[in-house]
Amino acid sequence: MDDKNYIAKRVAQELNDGDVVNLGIGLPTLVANYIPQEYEITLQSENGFLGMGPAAEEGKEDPCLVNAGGMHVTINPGGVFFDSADSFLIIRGGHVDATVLGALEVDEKGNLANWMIPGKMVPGMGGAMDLVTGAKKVIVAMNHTARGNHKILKECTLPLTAVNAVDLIVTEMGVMEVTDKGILLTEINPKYSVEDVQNATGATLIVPEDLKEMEPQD
Amino acid sequence: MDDKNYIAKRVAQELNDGDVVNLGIGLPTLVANYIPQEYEITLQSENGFLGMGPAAEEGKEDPCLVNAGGMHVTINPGGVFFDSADSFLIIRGGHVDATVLGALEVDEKGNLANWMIPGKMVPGMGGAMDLVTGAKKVIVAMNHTARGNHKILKECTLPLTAVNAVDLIVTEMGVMEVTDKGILLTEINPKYSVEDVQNATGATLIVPEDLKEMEPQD
Amino acid sequence: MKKVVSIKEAVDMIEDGMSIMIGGFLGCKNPFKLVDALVEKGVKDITLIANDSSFPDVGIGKLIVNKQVKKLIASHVGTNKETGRQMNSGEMEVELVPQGTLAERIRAAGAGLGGVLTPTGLGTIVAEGKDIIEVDGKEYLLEKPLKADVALIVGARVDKKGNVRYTKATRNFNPLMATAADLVIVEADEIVEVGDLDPDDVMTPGIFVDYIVGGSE
Amino acid sequence: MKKVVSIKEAVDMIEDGMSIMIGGFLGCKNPFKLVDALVEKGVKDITLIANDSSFPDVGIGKLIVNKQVKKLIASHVGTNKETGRQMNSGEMEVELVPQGTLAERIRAAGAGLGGVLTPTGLGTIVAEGKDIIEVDGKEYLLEKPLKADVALIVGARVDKKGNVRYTKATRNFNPLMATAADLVIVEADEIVEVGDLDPDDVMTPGIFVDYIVGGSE
Repeated sequence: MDDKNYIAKRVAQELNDGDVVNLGIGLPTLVANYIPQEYEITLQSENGFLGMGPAAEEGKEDPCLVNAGGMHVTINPGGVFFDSADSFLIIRGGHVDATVLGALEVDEKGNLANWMIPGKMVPGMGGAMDLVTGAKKVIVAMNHTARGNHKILKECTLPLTAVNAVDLIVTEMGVMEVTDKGILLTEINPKYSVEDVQNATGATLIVPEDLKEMEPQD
Repeated sequence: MDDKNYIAKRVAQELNDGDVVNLGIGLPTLVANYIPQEYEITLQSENGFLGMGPAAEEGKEDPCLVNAGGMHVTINPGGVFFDSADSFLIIRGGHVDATVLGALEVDEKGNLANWMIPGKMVPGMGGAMDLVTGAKKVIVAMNHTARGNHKILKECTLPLTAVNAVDLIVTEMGVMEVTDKGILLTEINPKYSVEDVQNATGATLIVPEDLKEMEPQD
Repeated sequence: MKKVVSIKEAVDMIEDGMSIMIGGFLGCKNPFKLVDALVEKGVKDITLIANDSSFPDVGIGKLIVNKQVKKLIASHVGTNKETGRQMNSGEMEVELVPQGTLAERIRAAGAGLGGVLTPTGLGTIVAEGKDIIEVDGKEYLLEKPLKADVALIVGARVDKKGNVRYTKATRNFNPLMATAADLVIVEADEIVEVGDLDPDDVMTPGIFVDYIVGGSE
Repeated sequence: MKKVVSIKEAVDMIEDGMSIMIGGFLGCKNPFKLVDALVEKGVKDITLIANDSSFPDVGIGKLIVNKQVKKLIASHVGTNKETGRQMNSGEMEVELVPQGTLAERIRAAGAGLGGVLTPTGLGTIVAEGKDIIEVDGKEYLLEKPLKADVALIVGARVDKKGNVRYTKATRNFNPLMATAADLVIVEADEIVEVGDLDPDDVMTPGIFVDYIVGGSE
């Protein structure tokens, strides 16, 4: 299993039956593939609906039904469409149980940067700032490093998306909780040693005695 | 024609084709009877719809369709139902062209009191405060005096509904504009002299040279 | 997740001292069965949030007459004389809120906003003790969000996921209240299967609704 | 009152330098015919308010490519490289607004509210130069209402009074923008007779709509 799917699979375990979840574009979208069949999870799409289903089959795309990334998707029975004000009432108002999104940088205060690299890439924040501010649980799902550079830092260097917002970080190396005392490594991919993970991290990890192993990445 | 209908008929002349209008309970409701047939006026009911039609015929009342006074009414073709937030978006947002409502007191600053008599009658303001704040034109339709007591004053004595909100006052005695300089009597019921109207008014009226006569009250 | 419960199961979740929002406008219409069950159970010391206190013998008016309400937050109480009597005697606290402000305060709570900046009420006793915020030279009253422990709403067609469609003038405060309470119970005229409501036709998404009770059928 | 007009009549009302809100989300969907007519007419120095700048060859993306936009207010511009280029070169001013804040600022303008108190953006560059208001010990950013000279929206079924019903994910910013502009023009997939839409099914009341143009039929 490649890193992306390994991460997505582990993130899916964080979701609870009945949750309302918003999945970001890219890797986070893969999380949907690993939600247990028996769970009733409602996916929110911030452009204006609940009950998002899988991608539309080729030839069956509906031009009036895309997700927040512009991809043609479907809606499940019991889904609901609404406008952007209602969509962000849901998001900002704390009615989304979990949001999963990528990051350029995360730091030990739970600060998150994922919307711009000054002078280089300024796509805009879209719905991300509202999502990480409003969702009950903010899960960052990403590769541990970017071409060898640390992404998990003592302090973010890029413009922030939100302050003190991240609850959990899931990478191909491990699972980390953001706590008042710093970043707590709760699970580790057995492929890596604690030292490996620490070396790939720009903040000092807190390593508990009962550090658990993630499922092997085969 | 009794005073109430005489007032209502005159108020109706203030409305323009295409206007969105909110009529208060009581006398203001009668205004609907005098709107020219060829006019397309949309009545707003603050409990949640546009396109209010006449009262429901006996035996045809719909328990799910009442106006803001709890009376069974109808909705015209092209009418729309919505929730209370949208209803007051329309009202507060300046999308109502005119609101017609009664008053306990009005003063020469355009201040209005119509929602409570301390210790005696405190029905609550309902939607009145929003209506007089948000509507483009606020028309007070009422009897000129209350059992001989002045209702049009130099300064309101009762708790206010809104400050500097009233544009026009229509009574059985005349039509008055609230201006920066005070209350301008623009039309007079030919039954009364200017002295009569002034005596019935607790503020000094500005009487223009070209004071017009209202239609006779027959 | 079983959302459809009996009236008794629903009312068992509601305890003395709770704040309860109840949809409706002059009894058009309250969740009558739930309200009657609250009257029967005798839940007391309620903080009741509603547009009005209805009529003495209709819907939530009965909660007032039955002295179950400690505090009422409403825009209009003139149609229920008992409200006025208890207010004047000091038996019940009454906070009168302009109707549009009431709607927007509830929405703000549901939407995670810090408050409402409204021109309504400026220069009146409604403004007393409240902050005034100036924006681009114009003054606005800062009105705070309003939430509750429970919201009891009433829908015309409700599917088993809790998606609600209202009818005609009964929509009023219901969709707003559904967003602003910890526990939301909808009384349904008709309970339908998931998929029976077109996703464009739903007015309150089921994620806001915790329980459904059958109503007038 | 004749509300149905031709695309040409509609676009004739739009002049250089106006602020224009345009509904849609990544081109799903803009009022394509109106936008194409704006491109053809070459209206310039537009302040464009929209969720995003679409793709270079889709809907409002073309207005950017055609250099008709002086200032863009949007939440996301990553799908149109030309937007980034003009932003970096200084040819076009871009104000990036969090999506929920953008929606709420437009709604506030439509609703006569003085602004929006949101936690979104606190501690980020979005907060720079803006007032922070404390409510019950929590901080909120004061974001100002956003209105426009013109709103161009797109509806699925529109009756001749201008009542609009949207379909699926195309609703997005359209209903909000309809409330916040001096001139509102809706491009309709289908124009129907007054009375053809159930009053419960209308999503934007016709009082907000000044003109209707036929769309994709």
